[in-house]
Amino acid sequence: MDKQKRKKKIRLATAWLGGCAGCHMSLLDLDERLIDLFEVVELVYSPIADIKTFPKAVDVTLVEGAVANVDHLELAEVIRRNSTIVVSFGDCAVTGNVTSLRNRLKIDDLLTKVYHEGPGTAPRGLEEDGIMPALIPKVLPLHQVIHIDGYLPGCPPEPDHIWQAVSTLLDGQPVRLTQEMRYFG
Amino acid sequence: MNREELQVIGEREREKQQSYRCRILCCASTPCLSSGATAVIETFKEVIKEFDLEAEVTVTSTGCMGPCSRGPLVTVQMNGQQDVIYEHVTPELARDIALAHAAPEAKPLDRNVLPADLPFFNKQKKVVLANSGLIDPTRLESYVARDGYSALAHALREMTPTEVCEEVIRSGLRGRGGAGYPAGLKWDLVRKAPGDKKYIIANGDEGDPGAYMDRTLMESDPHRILEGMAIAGYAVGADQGFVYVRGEYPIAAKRLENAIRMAERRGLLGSRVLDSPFGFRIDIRIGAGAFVCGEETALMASIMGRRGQPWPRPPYPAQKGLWGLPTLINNVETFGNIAPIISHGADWFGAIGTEKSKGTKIFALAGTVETTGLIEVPMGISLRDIVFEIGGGIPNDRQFKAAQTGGPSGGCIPTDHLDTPVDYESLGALGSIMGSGGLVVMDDTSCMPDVAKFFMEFCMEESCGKCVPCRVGTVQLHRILEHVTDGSATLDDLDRLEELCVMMKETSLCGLGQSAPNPLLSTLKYFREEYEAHITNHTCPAGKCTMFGVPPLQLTRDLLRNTLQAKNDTEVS
Amino acid sequence: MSVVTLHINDEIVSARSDQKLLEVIREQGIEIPTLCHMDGISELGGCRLCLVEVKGSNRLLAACVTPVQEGMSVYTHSERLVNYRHITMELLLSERNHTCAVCVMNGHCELQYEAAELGVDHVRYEYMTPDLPIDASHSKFTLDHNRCILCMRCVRVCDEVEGAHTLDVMGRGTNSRIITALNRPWGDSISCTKCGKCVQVCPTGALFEKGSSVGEMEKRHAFLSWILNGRERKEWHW
Amino acid sequence: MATTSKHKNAPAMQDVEHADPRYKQVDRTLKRFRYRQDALIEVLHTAQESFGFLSDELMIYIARELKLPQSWVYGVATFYHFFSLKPQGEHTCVVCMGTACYVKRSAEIVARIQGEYSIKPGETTADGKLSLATARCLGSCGLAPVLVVDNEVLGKETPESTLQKIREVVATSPDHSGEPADTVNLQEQEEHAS
Repeated sequence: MDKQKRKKKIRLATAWLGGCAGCHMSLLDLDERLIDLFEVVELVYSPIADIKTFPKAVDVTLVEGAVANVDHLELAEVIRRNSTIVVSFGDCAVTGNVTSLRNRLKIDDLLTKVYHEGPGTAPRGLEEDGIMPALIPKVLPLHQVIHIDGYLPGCPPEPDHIWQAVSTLLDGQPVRLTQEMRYFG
Repeated sequence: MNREELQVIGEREREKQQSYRCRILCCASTPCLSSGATAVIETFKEVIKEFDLEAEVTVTSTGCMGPCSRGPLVTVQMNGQQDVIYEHVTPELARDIALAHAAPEAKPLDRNVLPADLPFFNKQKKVVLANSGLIDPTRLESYVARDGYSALAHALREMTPTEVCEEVIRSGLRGRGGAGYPAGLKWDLVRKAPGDKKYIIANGDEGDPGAYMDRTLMESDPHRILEGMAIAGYAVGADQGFVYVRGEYPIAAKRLENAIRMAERRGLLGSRVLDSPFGFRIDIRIGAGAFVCGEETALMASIMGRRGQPWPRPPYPAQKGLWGLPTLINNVETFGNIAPIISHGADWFGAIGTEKSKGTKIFALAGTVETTGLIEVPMGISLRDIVFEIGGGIPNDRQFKAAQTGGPSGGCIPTDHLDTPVDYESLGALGSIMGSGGLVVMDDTSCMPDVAKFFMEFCMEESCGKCVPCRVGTVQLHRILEHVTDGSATLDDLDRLEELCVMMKETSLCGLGQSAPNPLLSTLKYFREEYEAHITNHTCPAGKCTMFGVPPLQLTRDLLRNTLQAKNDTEVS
Repeated sequence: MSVVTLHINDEIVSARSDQKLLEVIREQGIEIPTLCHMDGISELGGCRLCLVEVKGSNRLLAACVTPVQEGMSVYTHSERLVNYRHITMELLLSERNHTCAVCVMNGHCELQYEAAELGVDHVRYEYMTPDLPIDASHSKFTLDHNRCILCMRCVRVCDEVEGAHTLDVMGRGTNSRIITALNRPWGDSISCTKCGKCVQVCPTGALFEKGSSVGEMEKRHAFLSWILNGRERKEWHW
Repeated sequence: MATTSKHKNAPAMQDVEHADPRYKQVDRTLKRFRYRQDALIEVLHTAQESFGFLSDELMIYIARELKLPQSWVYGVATFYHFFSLKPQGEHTCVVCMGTACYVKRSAEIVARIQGEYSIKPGETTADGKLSLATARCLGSCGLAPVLVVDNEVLGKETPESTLQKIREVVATSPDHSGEPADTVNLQEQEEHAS
């Protein structure tokens, strides 16, 4: 990255839908490279920053996790509207992965099992109160909901792969991964 | 039995027929049986007995006469008079018919008579079905009386195997199973294949929904197929044949079995055919309900008692077929053409049809058309003639929309191309195929994406599962079509649909997968605006599909809105 | 055995006349993906990944089953082929539940490898997510239908090399499933010799040894050529 | 082979096969084809005709007689639509879903039956009274839409007429002496006709 040439910092966002946050952990594992990164980017939205609403005019957004409920659906749309480049970040966003393992179950059965039969039983009606966002019938990979510009598979993607993808993106190139970098899982 | 004895049998049978003043022929193939032909035949027999007409009037159960939707059908032949065909015959009517024709001054009834100049009959040319509806398929003599087995006798005595092959090549006969490979070339390949054990297979596994030509042929004139197979056996040097009959056709199987038994008893099949050194046996194999077994390698797997999965070609069956031995496999209709070709010569046959598609083709005309049934037409006839002349047009004042040929492997042909001549090349150019001969006419109440979905579902359920493009491709295509017909698809889906279709056509292992996208591609080509109406306007122009009106994701968003509303309400209260 | 010459990607190559195209292509160091093919067992021709273009033939041919011919001209990586392989891989991934992250074969899986090799970084088709069982009744091995790609290697090796024919496939189309005996639990099978050949040849995590966890299962194919060579040369007859 | 039946997992076959005369019909077909393995489909046809469906015991028996692996027999039996591994209901209704019938809206007939009896095609009602099936063209396209209720072929049907017919048929008590007097089997019709 050619830091000197850039006048304005690139507006970067990361979002967290239906996933385990592992991809964000992997992002943090960039370690000292994070310092290089933040010399050229400004983090405008992220689960690791305390910003409540998704801002406008974002250059690049990395989205972790699959679309599992109506909140995700709404956020995904906002992200698409407000970002120039959206990257599916990690296997859950790319394939549905572990999040989508519930696709074989009926939602009602699932909620009953989790909230009413397990330890720490929640009061019946919790999910109907509208406190919990409604689950969509099937967990979807992100590209089946919004248009995606790049894919970064891996569970989680290795920090090196993230670095590779992010640095090419910041150079204005499309995400292009070598064979060993595009493994699922 | 030798050739002379054969002629004597034929002569005697003809004399016997002439001795009756009145011959009543009743159609006893499946469609007429299911509309009550049995009771009609019984009535005729009763009346004859009641009025002591045994010496003058005879009743015969025959094969198909053609216009099945008008069944049960009855033909009355009187010496020196034109045949009269009655439609929708009930037992009551049968009684009247018998009495009217048996009377000394016989006069046909004025009810339920099909006019002799009906375009349904005039526009047809019967070669393969020449005997259908005129002979009793359960009696060998009936077939012999119409020169049956004379072609076999001729071939055995006057021709060498090479000459038989050459005659078939010269006739220009092409496979009637769908692909239209020149039959003679195939025969020659098998003849030249090394080895002294070879097989003949007649493919009667007619799986196309909406097609029943092969069944009718097997039911109406089983000996014709056996004779064709025996000639083929002689030509290629095979001594064993199999007829593979679709499991849904019990009557066809039974009549074939009966025919084989009779032919064997008379020495027309067996170790010495017509007292010649040539020996040929035929066995029947009953299918068990798998469309893919119409594909020749899958069919052979099924004959060998295995899962009906195709295997990659080459090697072709002509080199390595049943049990690894050279095998000639043709459709039953192809075999039905052989005896006339040998009897009348290749030139006679070549004069019928078009330059590249010789002879006639049998079609099962079905769908929304006035007269449905079985027709045999010269190749090159226009679709318009078939639909509007022979079929009598579209009933209920509706509009013609498309003609579907070739079943799940074929395509839909729109109004603009109604004047296309029906031959292998022209149909191929339109993205359809001749196929085995199903022809389903659709009026404007048919929704094309829905029709495409119907065929894709068929292919999905019939895919054997061996190769990936067909096994998964059909499922994915069907899924996308479901989205189209419920209004939740996007225009991107259309591109994906097309791309996947082309990929499946080129990469699938066998004919099923390679042709499965045809109905979809052809409807997409000619009725794209209908697809787009489903996608962009969420409406079905034909009024067939139930639409969500909005994509499911949108629905989910509405759910979200309600949820948010509920959230706000709670906060307020 | 006579020798034939042919062109592969415009290079002149010679081959024995009894060879299949795939073998010759691989001898040239050209990588061509396969999933159902395996040296030592019969060919299936089902995965359609090794399709090649042959000049003069309007159909694409599976290299694993196509015999070489004098003078044939073969192309292995045309744009069309690359695209079709890509789609085939997407179709395979969409058919069942290939969740790599929680698979015993993660990191050693042939399907995963070929997907990466073919540049499949996402699947454009809808995931079918069928509800498939796992048969863990066997004392040593587990059969997880969710990972199965129906390559039939296990069926073929069980029949042709082990000679037990415990495994076969039931149903048809996308509902096909590997079965043991009359679709009964594998552990109840009386014909299974517990040799584990099926497990070792399975390209994915559909068949694995009990006790292996995520990413721990690795498969060894070498035994196959060892057995077959031994049989062919009758090395152990003394 | 004897060891097979001694094994704890295989049912005791010896008793079953001799007690049940229907095995004799299967044996006849086996003999006719000289126990050739490639006669498997023919044998399964006979077995299904005699027993109405292919039970595990029956398939084990056939596998043993033809010296075929059990998985092979099961694979073939499940590949073909004709073979049923479950007993059928007392009454059957087969709706043709061929192109001609589909164009004439046979799908609506299926949907109505599905709604009334809550069974999908290929299923039998919980009380075992009715099995619903669909067929790929019964070859009577001229009479579309066509259905077969207990071997009786009915043409030009509507959802209402079909439901009425089924209600009538299901209401009749099962007649174990054979088919109800008014049903005419196609095969029998054929015999009459010729």
